[in-house]
Amino acid sequence: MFKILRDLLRYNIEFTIGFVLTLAIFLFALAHFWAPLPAEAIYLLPPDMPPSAQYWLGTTSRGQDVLWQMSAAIWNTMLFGLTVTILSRLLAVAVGMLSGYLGGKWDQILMTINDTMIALPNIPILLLVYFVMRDSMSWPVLAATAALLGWNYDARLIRSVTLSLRNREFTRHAVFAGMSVPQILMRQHLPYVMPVIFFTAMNNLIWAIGLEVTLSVLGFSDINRPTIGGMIYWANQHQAIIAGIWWWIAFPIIAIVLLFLGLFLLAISVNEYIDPRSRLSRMGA
Amino acid sequence: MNADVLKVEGLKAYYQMNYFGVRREVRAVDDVSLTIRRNEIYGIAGESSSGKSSLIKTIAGAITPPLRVVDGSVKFDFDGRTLDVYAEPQAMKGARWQNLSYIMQGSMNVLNPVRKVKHAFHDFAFKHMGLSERDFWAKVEQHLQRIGLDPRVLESYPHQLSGGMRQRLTIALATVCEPDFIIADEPTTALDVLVQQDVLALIKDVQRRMGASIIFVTHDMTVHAAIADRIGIVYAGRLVEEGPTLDVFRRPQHPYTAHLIGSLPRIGDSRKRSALPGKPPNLADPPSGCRFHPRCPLAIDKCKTDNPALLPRQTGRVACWRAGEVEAA
Amino acid sequence: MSALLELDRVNKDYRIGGFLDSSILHAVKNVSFTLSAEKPEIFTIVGESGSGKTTTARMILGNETPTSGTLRFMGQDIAGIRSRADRLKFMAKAQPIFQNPFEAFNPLTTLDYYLYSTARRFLGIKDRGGVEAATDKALNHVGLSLAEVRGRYSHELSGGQLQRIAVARALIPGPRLIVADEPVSMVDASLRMSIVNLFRELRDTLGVSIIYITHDLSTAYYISDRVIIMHRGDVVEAGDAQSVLGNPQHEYSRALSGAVLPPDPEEARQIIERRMAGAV
Amino acid sequence: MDGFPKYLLRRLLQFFLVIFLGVSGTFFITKLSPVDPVEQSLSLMTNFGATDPRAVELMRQALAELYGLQGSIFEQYLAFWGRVLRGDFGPSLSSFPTPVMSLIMSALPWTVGLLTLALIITWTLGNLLGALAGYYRTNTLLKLSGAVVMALHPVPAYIVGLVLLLVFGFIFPVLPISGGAQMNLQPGLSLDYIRSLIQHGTLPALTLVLVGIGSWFISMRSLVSNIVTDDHVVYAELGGVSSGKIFSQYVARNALLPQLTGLALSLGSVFGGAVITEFLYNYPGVGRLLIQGIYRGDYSLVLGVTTMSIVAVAVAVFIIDLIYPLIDPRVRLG
Amino acid sequence: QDFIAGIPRNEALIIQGPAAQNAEWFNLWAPGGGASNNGLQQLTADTFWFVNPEGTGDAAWTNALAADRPQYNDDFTEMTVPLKQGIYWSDGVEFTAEDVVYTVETQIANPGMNWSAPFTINVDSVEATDPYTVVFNLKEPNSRFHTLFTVRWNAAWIMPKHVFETVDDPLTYANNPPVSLSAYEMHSYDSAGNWVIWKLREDWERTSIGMDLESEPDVKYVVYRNAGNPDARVIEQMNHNLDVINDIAPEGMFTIARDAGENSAYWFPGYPFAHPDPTLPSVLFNHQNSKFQDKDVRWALALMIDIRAVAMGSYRGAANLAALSVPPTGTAVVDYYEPMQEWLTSFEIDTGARTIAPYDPTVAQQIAALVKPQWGDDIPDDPAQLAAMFGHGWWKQDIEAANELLEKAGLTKNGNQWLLPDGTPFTIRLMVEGDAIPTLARAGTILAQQWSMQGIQTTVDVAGPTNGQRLGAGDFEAAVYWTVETWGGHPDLSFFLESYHSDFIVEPGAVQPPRNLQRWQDERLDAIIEENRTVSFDSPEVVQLGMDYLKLAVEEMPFIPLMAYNKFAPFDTTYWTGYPSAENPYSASGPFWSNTRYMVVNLEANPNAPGAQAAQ
Ligand SMILES: Nc1ncnc2c1ncn2[C@@H]1O[C@H](COP(=O)(O)OP(=O)(O)OP(=O)(O)O)[C@@H](O)[C@H]1O
Ligand SMILES: Nc1ncnc2c1ncn2[C@@H]1O[C@H](COP(=O)(O)OP(=O)(O)OP(=O)(O)O)[C@@H](O)[C@H]1O
Ligand SMILES: [Mg+2]
Ligand SMILES: [Mg+2]
Ligand code: NI
Repeated sequence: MFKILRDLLRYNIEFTIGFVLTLAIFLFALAHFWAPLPAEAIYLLPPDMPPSAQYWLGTTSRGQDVLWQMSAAIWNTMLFGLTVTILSRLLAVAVGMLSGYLGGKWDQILMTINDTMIALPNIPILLLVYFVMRDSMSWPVLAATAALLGWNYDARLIRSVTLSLRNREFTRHAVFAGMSVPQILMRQHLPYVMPVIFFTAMNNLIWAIGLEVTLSVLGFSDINRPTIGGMIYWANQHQAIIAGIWWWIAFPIIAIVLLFLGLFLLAISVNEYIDPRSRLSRMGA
Repeated sequence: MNADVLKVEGLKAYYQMNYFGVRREVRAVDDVSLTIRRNEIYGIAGESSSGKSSLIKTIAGAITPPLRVVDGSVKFDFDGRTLDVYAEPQAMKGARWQNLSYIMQGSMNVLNPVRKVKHAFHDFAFKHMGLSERDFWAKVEQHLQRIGLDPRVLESYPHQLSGGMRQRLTIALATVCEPDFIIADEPTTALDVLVQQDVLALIKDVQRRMGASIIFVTHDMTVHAAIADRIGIVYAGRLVEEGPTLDVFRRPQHPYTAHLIGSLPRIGDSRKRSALPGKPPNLADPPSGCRFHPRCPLAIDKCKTDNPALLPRQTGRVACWRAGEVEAA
Repeated sequence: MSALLELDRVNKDYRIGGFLDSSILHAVKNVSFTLSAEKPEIFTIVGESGSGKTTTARMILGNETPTSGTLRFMGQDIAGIRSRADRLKFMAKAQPIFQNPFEAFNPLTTLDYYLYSTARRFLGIKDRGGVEAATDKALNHVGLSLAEVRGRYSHELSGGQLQRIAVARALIPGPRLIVADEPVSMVDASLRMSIVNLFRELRDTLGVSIIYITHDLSTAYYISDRVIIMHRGDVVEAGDAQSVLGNPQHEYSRALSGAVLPPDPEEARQIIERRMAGAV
Repeated sequence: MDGFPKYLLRRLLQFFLVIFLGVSGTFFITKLSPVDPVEQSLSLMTNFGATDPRAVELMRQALAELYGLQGSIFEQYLAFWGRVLRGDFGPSLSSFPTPVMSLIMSALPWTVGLLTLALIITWTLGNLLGALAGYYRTNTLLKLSGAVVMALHPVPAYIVGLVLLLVFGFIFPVLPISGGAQMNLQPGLSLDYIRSLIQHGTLPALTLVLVGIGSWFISMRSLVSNIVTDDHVVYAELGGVSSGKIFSQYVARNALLPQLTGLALSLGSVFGGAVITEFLYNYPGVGRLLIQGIYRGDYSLVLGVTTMSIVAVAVAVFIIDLIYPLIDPRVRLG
Repeated sequence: QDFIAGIPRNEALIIQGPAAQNAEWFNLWAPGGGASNNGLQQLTADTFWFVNPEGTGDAAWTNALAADRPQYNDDFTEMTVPLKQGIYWSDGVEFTAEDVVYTVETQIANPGMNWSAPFTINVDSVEATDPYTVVFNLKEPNSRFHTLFTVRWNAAWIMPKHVFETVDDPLTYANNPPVSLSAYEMHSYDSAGNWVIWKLREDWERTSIGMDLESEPDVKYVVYRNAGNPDARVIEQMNHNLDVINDIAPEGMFTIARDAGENSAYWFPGYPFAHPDPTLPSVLFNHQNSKFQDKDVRWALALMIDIRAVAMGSYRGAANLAALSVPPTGTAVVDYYEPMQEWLTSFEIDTGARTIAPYDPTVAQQIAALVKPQWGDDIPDDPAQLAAMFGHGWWKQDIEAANELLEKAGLTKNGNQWLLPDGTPFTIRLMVEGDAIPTLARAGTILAQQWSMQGIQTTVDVAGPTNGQRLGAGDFEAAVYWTVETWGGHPDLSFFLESYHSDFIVEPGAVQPPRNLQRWQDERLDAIIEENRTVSFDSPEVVQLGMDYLKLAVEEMPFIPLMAYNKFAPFDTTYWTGYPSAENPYSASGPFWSNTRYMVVNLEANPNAPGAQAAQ
């Protein structure tokens, strides 16, 4: 594992850039644990200070240091986004692979559920769930709900990959080698599905972050927890863009863009690494 | 006019991989020289993975990384115009399909699955023929008919056609411009014997009518027997023997060739035939000296250290320290 | 005499086409034959492309259910095998070998995984040592050893080696029947011989019956005990190899054996010349 | 019965099942929600005026009766389906007694117009750029535009919209920033009205395009980079086919087919509206209607909009499933 | 190109309105959710009386359709209303007492209509004794019956009998186009709900508002347009496309003042700009929650608050503080705040360890000092002026006293965490609405921080659209919301106080009628309410009873009043001048309030407006 990482870093410039970007942002986000002031604290600093030597990224209209707000916000938003992504990937992989491999009745049942989920409009459902849950709508619950809404299209993609794998000779061979369905799916098919998982994970992560922001903008967020959406929400409440407090919004967005680019570069290079086609052609048969 | 259409000299093409710290070099084509004459069918035979396809791809200028030409040259001579495949890529591009066409390995899959067959003809051939649309299609239909295909196949999608039909179509596509030179990789593998025969007859017929030269690869010795004028035997990336088909079959000079010919079964003859002992050589780390020596029944110490050159012998050429001592089994 | 495998008027229809132009394709029509349990043999199915060879093989392996007719393996109706336990029992006795050795192994899985998995599941061996011993024994049958295979991936071995590993894997559960669908069509003549010779050996030393599917009539002649020739789903001719291939009766069989190119340039050339004069 | 009719029947069954499950799910979620439409109307009526507690109680009863919210949840559920099957979503609760259908119908043209246009532009542009970037990997200009698209991709729609609003509404006030058309302009096919529609639609559409282009770009790029190594592409290159032709006919064309499914799905979801963009630009579409409905506890309206959206997506998926074999000759229905 | 097709910009007043969901609906008497706030009630509806929430004394009262103040009999079972003559509906039909009778009777007959319930409960019969006199016979004595017809925000509007008579069901009738009883009538509307345009009636003089005017109003058209989100509103005003903004964040207001100061006007000419609504944002405690049943706990929480920080955080200091439980606006300032300063200053509480006087009358000066660096000259030095801007005073933050109070109430401190008498940690979930009332959400976060810092872990809970519901059902621990609203222009507190009677308090979980959302219950309070019912609306005793209530509320601290609900409502003066202000509070500024009509007819065209010269 460590050797792979070292090789990737040494021989793949895309991976290196992606790795450095992601790591930098991760460390930056991690730093909030050592922030000088608690992230929720307000009005402890002079508000509306533009970026300066003292406040590198300025302060918000709520008297918070944008730098440390961002640090905590990225952490929380990523936590949310990754939770959604991982949960929904698990669902998508499980449903997509089972559906594609088992076929027949199972396929029909699973795909009907899947299509139903595709057809459900996300935002209204989320808002309704939000209403239903009220106080108990903590971020993990929200993440779980979002994950439930965010796996379906990808499950279809995964299904189509599995469907084509199902008739490959090595799958039949595996059956006659006595492998069980989980063994076949996990060991034989998963590596082929991996690129799809990686790719959709990127989009899903962005979708989840977007969802968090959307809900926040619409006023549905836990305002006690700094998140990217929360920062935008508060900036919005203080009409920061109009009032010229651009640093309140610009820096978090830049951070998100950098993080995304980092993750994207990581995803494509890791993808190349695990994609059997390109790896085989590069490694030679 | 030069009698040789193709001149390959000292060609070395390696799969060079340097990925994630793993360095590998597969010497798939290692110092191959050969010439092909006008109006000749030249067959290349050899073991699986011996580098046949790599050689022919290199000749066709159809290489993609990691395959790289390390040394040597490939020169065509079309109507007195010499064309170096690797020195003049632009001119090469212009010559494609006009002078030189290619039938890829697995040609069942080379047609765009979502477009009708006719578009392939238009894309590949139209600009070379200098004809009006109408004349062009008339010509194409005529050509298809001549090789036994109903012109209606033009309106089909590839998947609607059987493997044999698709194989014929690619042959039609490769020959419709009447090129001087055709390169074919396993044009008949995976066809059943009846269709295979048709296709071979077709290739031979087309070649004869157009006076074209063909270089083709297959591991199926009977196919070589049927249509090749000369054959070259490849072992572990090297040309080990070359000569007129009949001579090679009747009097193989190289022990590997001898084995290859000898292992062919035949209906009505169920004597036991043995397979080559040992493992195929690893092209990333080929054996020293003569690459065949670990499996060679005649190997002597010299074979282990010294690499025999491909030297003229009677009607052909052979690379073996003990050439001529083999008896066809 | 009890039967190892018995096909009784087996039919398989496929529905093909799409939207508006669907039609029925009779892939296999009324195929019947029996393999004896006492006398292991190499039973060859030859025929042109699309004649139903693979479909027949798939039905024998229980991967496809016949539209009508019955297939019995050691007295049991193959189509009636439902539960996983029964299926495993069946698979222990009937094993396949696939056409393309490179395709038959997942390039991302080590080869030994297939072997170990087979040993564990079908022999019920749990401890690693036992599994390895069983695997090694099977590999020895095909002239390989575990040491050569352990931890390696398919792209690290030659096609012939892979095909032999596939055979070794099929041998682990101690099958009575091996169904080999075009096991040699992708490899060169020499490798072809090594695999075909191996089949012969298996029949003789281990008493395994082999259904050998090919379109290569020369090797069919070379190793078969019995042959059937299929044409568009029908069995057009059946009998012992020498007589069916050496002296075909049916028009199609004759055409087929007539089309076989002999490994001799002069004869082969004549056939092609004839063909050119005739058909093209 | 078998073959295509059988397939059609099975597919049709699934189609109805999807709608049934989706709509039922939404129905029960709305019923679980604590926002009570009667209380919402009541608070609107009493917020600034009469609050005699006895009167409030009386009003509560009257409204409950008026809105027809009596009966067990199951009875309401049956009644709901009874109406829906007749193409009627009942009266809106926040705009009683106006039928939900007429509210949706007046919002739908706006949303569908804006979103369809934006979607088609997004899809075309995203796929074109993605395909070009996947095929001509070394072109600097394409790399650059790819980078821009990728950088825009993670930026939330709200921010993109806000920045556009600021730039084109304030810094260079060249475009209207609110509403669907100029005030007091007679709707119709007049030049003025159409120009006004375009002007008002530009910023929302641009927002949608900028936000949406990224995911098409990414998926197209990866599809294309898989296809360029396919045999038929390699062969066309060897055949001396011009690179423009290879790009359009051998690469992009094949890669586009799977993207059509995505397009169909997105077209279906057009009926759900673009909440954030409509919200930001005050665009009188379904998204805004829906949010209002949710806020006011108008579950008839929410159910109406979601049902429309669910049906639209289901229809889109159904249609694309049916016609896919016609578009992609490789696929056959089984 | 005109901003509004076909309407000269300098004849139109553009006001921020809400988006109408049901734009085709103009029936003001049925809950149709139509364009009622888009000018319909502000510009076309009329009823007997108006109270100017900003006014004081008699000047705050306007007789609209009624010719005189309400006349009750002695036991308040009969109310007689003389009507003005010469008032016509916009379709030319004369307005008479029959319209009033019809309005009441129709609504009683149709439960579900907006004023049906209060009529049903109160009115035994109503008759027109002559075309210009209406007599209401009440089912039981009610000294405040006339308030049903008295507009603060809205009231029971009179229906056009001749129109509704002809329809089958007044509940499902869209009333489109509406006939108008006031000076403006409908011109056109957007079926997508984004705007409605009203135009001055030809016969504007034949309306209650018109007949008092000296000259024809300058504003010929009133455009209610939904101008989008707060940022868009600011942009639109700076682009001169929106004359009246209803409400934006303080920062938006500051931006306008900074970037467009020369052509905008505000309630105060400079900082703090804002107009205080007669509503009172407070911290509500759910009295049915055991945590808050001890008044010492409530007082402790109040004393933990540094109100300056709350003012800074929620309103950037631009808050009008309220120590008393009525909004410090309109007449409440002269009737209650000023007279009660002395009492407040001497008010003492017993912390268990000592008695303290918690009131700090200098808070206004302190806040002024805080904002002075930024706003400089806008901030006067005169304490009286400062009191008008920032309020009179508030409770001084006194952590020590708060701790003593908590200990007195049986709480204990464990490290930096207060424990309830039962040993569990004292935590608070503080509910705020969030998006629709952003300043209160902002206040909530600061309160939460202050309490948390003192060892009472407080989290802010954004309820959004469920806020009203949850407040009503008592599904909250504490909340920041307004629970007290007054006439503004009249000292009578029955407007909210009536519903504070303990008779109306419901079980936990059941829906509490509006106003007493904290479910405060006190016999002394009931006594005050009952007495207030028996005195007449204009009686001087009303103020005395009001003070009794205020003192009780200070003592009990049932909820912590914070400040008036300050609204930032900037006006664009490019086209119109003469907007109401603190100097000249002839009308409230909120464009949703029906009083806005007085502003509309009093605006003057700006002679320097673009295109104004050309038009002359
Ligand atoms: N893309 C590749 N990357 C690395 N090594 C390769 C690649 N393609 C082929 N090789 C290696 O190059 C050698 C020659 O392969 P080639 O395909 O030329 O053989 P061949 O003689 O055509 O075999 P076959 O009869 O199986 O077609 C083999 O060892 C093969 O493993
Ligand atoms: N799953 C299927 N659905 C529809 N048709 C099928 C299916 N499988 C096979 N067929 C058709 O059935 C016929 C027999 O196919 P089969 O694969 O058994 O032939 P084969 O003799 O093995 O041919 P080959 O030599 O090409 O492998 C063919 O026409 C084939 O197209
Ligand atoms: Mg090859
Ligand atoms: Mg087959
Ligand atoms: Ni073959």
